Amino acid sequence: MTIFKIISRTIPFLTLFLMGTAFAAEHFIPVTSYRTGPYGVSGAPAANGYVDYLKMINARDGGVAGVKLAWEECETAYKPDRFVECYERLKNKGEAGATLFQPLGTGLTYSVIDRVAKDKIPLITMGYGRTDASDGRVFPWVFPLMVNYWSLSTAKIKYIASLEGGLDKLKGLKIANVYHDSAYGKETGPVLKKQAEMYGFELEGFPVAHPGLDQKATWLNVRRYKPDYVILRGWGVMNQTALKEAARARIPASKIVGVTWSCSELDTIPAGKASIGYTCASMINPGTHYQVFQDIIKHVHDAGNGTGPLEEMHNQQLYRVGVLMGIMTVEAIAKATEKYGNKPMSGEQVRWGIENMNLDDARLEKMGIKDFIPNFNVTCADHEGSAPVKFQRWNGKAFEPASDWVATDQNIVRPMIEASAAGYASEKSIALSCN
Amino acid sequence: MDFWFFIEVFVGGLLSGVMYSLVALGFVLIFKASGIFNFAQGAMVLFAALTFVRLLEMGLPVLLVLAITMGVMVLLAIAIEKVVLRPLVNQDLIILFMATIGLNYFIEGMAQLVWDSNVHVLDLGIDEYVAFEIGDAFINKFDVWAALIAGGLVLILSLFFRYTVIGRALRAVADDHQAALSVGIPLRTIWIYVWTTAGLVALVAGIVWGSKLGVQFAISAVALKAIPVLIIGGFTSVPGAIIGGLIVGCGEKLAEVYLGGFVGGAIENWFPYMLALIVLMIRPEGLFGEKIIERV
Amino acid sequence: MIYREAGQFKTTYKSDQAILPIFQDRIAMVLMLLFAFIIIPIFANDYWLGSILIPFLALSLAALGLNVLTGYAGQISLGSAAFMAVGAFAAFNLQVRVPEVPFLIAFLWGGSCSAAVGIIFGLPSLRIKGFYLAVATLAAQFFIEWLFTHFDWFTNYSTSGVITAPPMQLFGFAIDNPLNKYFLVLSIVALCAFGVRNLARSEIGRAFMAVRDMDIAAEAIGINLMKTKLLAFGISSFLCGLAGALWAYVVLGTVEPQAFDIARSFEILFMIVIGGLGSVSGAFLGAGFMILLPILLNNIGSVITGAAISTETIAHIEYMVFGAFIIFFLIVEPNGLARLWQLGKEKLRLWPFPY
Amino acid sequence: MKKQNEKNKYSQLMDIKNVNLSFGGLKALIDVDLQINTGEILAIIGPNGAGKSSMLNVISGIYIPQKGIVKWKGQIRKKIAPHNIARMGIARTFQNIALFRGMSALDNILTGRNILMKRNMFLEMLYLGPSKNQEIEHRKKVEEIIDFLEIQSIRKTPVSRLPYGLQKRVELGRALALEPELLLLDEPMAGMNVEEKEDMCRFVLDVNEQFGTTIVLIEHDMGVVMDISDRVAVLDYGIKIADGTPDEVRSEQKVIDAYLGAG
Repeated sequence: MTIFKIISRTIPFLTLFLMGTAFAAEHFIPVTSYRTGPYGVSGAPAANGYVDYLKMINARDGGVAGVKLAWEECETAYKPDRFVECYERLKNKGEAGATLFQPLGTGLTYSVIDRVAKDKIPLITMGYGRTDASDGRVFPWVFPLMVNYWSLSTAKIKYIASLEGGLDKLKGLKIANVYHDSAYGKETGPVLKKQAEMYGFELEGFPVAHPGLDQKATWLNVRRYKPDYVILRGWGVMNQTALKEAARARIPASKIVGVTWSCSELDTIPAGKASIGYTCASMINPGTHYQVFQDIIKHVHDAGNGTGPLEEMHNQQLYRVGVLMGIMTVEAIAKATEKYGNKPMSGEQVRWGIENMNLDDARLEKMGIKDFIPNFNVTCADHEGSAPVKFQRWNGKAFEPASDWVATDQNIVRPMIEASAAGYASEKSIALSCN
Repeated sequence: MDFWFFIEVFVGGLLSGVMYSLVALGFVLIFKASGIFNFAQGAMVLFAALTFVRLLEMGLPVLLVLAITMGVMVLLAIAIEKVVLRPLVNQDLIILFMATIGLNYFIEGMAQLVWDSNVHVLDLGIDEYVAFEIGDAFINKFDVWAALIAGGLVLILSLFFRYTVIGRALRAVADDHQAALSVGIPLRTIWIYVWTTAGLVALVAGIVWGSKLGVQFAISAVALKAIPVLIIGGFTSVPGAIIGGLIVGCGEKLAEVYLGGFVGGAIENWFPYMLALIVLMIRPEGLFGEKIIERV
Repeated sequence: MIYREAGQFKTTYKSDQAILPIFQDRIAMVLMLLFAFIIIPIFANDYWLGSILIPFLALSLAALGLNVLTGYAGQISLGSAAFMAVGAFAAFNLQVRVPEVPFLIAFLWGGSCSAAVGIIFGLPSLRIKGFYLAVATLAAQFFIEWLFTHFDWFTNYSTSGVITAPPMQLFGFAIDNPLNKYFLVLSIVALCAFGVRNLARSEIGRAFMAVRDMDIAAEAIGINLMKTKLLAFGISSFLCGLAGALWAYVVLGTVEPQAFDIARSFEILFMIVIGGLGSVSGAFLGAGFMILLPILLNNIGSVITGAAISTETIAHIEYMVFGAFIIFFLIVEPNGLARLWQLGKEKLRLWPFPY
Repeated sequence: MKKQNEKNKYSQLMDIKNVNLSFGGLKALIDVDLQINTGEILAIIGPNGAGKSSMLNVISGIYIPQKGIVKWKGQIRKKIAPHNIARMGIARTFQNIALFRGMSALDNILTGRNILMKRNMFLEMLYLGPSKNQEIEHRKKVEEIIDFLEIQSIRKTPVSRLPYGLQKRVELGRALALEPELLLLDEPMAGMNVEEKEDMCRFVLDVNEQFGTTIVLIEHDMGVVMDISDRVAVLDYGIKIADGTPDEVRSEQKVIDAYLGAG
């Protein structure tokens, strides 16, 4: 029974874990991932990218400011309760405690929002999470960096407009919003409605029952609606099925615009030629020609300790998103050390780091990610930084840029966010503040 | 237009119904012969499909791959009989049901451990985007193929049950364990046969669903789609699985398209169960299930 | 020698009918309660209280609820999570609409609503039996999940469909840290367990078991099947609803309908079967198994990841080990951990003179 | 329990007039008349498929005859829900044992007392006051039955572990727990060895004497039937071919033919 061998081998470690270990002087980074279950497909490459980047930093720079990075991975299976367990298990590890968490899931984020405020550990949620947390005055510990759901949605409409030749051309267009019938899927409803009113286009929502293995009915409905454009707000196996059914319903892929989480090879490849010409919004630029990837190959994969297979880097958008997560984590820590000195950073210090990140071209150049991501900066009030969005087109083999960096429309989003956040603040009786 | 649209929805429903039947068949086989509700059927579909596609990716010829995969499923069946069923022989059915739950976790883990948890494209060489046009309705070629495969499978199975020794043996067991034993059919071999057959059905289902969704963990979820089919068709009837599938497929599509709008859509998950429930209220043993007789 | 009933003569039926007729069992129970209420709070850290013990207790309660229905009354249900959801959302909505209501009342309200829903979906049980009945409950599962995801009223129009439980006040005393949350959950669960145990050994319990074991005979001795089954559904769903409320308020603090999906229902069913059908301790043992084992495996995993094995492999091995354990236990003792425990006691009773 | 003799002020507990019962085409009972006199032991015999069990189910009210009337204590009996039969004072045992396998002998018999108990969910949950007292008081009654059937030693044993004979005894106990006026026994001695049968006979007679319970039993063992029953009714192919004291029936030509014919 090898199981028992493993167990017996690990009892000592286990007791250590129960007693609480003695820590080396390292920045401790909890890595919560989901590699199993129906979403494991998406979770694994992201986690691999994240960890590969951390490995690379240790190998290339010997950590941040001379202090090594240490991390521990914890399987959440994309379930809030499992994530909370991981969070509680890892939050006090490391000499200065956990630096920051990246839940990688909206439901997961919600389950710790109150906890991080109490434990003073920042939460980075890039492209997902609680939208109105972008208001840093109400949510000092939560950072939906770059783009939240609503901002992204405004960018999408702008992109469609650009295809049509200007926002004024939106008038009278019919746009179908095909979404995963869940909290996540429904979230952009309000902002889309608002835009529909503003620009005078017609909007119709089409929910897809989870997990969306068979969407014939939905797409027949979409076809009957005869939309000019389809917004695909899917997740997991739903996306590729959607693309296929769309093709069967004779809706050209070029008319379908996906969101960040419908924007990976996992969605396009299985759909085969049905997805050629499909565009989707992303926080990053496609391709792996950036310095950072060369470094990962050189210092991690060539050294033979890549977390996943190397191909992932080239054919997994989510791997590259994972790298982006790593970049943000490390940058936040780096910024914090500038202020607090070269020692393991605590959550509180890292929070300052995130809030004072300034990703201008010079900085991005230095990090080897120039043009991989746009430059943006976070302030105490604006925890999003409202970075512009890159639209990518699937050409049948790879994603290629389909647009320039498209700015989001904060005039629409910001008021909505502040209103929503204010509601939360009064409910929890939080005093708006920017220290 | 709207008439043709209705036709399209209707036929589309029938065709996806057949897809559900494919999965339901696996359940029926095992339940018919041993009264066990095999919770692990979904996992078996996943495992079979993964094995098939991964071997294919290694560049082996299709037929060889098919043969190997079948072999694997046989081995799996034997292993299950030896390790799980034999120690639990003549336990309550609920216990065996539970065992299959354990089995489910194990196979799911194993499938992804041995192969991997990525999405794999499985191309049967059928162009999915060609459709026969009847009036204004598109009837998708791929779906028709799937339907044909399923139909063929059912035909083979019924012939198998009717005309082969093993088939008759299975029927005997289904009717009465004691009787089967008394005419000298060892229950263990029977079980191996049953689980093998179920495994092969799982393979077919896996291939068809896999080429539709891409082979990945999520296809183990098709099992949930099969349950209402079983209920309506009856746990013990092979043709029932098909009819049930058609009813469910049709019902849910029509409901989604024509009723969904009124309640905000996405009713496909629960509608089949409500449908099944209605059927049960009228016929507690399903349309084709054997009548439950209680003697006082 | 320690565990002996010899010499304990029951002189009255009263003492023989007592909840724990054997002296040592009473001692053990007292010690266990002491342990749960005093020792654990003293020694356990927030991690153990907050993210292991509290979820464990909450799910034990759900398992207890299902055990009333499936274990005692013999009606299989795959909708437990849905009933939990009803409890959680009903409690939440009551407090949102009527803020004055103290949360304990809200919990009871949640339980009651869940009970009502349970009875409605239990109606088919009068006609449908066995696995076929499971469908009725599956219908409940999917329908209710859909209902809560789909109609924003239930989530009080929160943009993301996630509800956040209002803070809990008990007699002006805030329940906000793991410790007093633990006490709250523990007291509720202990109370329910006590109630179910009593129910099981009195008239209603016997009626349940009669229906489970031989419904025709039960009818022949005058037991009304309909009333009995519906009562079972009611009590069971009440407990599940209560557990759901605890899950939303105490365990996570925020909850979305997806937290009560079909997977959760199955999880709860597995708990009672692995733990032992028709026994109170079974619910707890099963919950322990289903909750602690994966976490334990994950801990072990995260420790040996350092070695050559990749995290992904570990994750899959966890799955396999978990499945293997279930089968292993079924083979060792088909009637669940509770029965295993009983056998242990019987052995102990003879010890040290087995013959 | 002894008081029952006074309760039975009817000389005829049940009066069944030309009852017809058929399942689809198959006629189970044809124009059968049968009286059940208070306090007697009536045996219904006949070859297999003669309609004995059907008769029993008509008496107990599970089957409603298509034709004919059933009088219970002088009133014509309407259709009744199965669970109300027991409340009418009719208890029964089953041909193939129908005990609650998951419970101990004690609990099985206690369950028989359920209809005599008051239901109060909350008190039962707390095991308080009336609920507790009724448990104890009914336990006393049950102990009387246990003593009567001489099964003290197996009180706490799960019935599934008991030998066949004892299971039959427990089932009898469960029926007695209802304190019935009419007790229906469906082949109480089937598959028993000689001394088990003797015990069972004794119990049947004692029940009849001590509690004054009227007993209707179906039995194949002629010896037993002739020994214990006051009256014997013989069915053959759904028709009552004889009815009288054991001796009368024994000498009845039709009966002899029927039995010779049957085997």
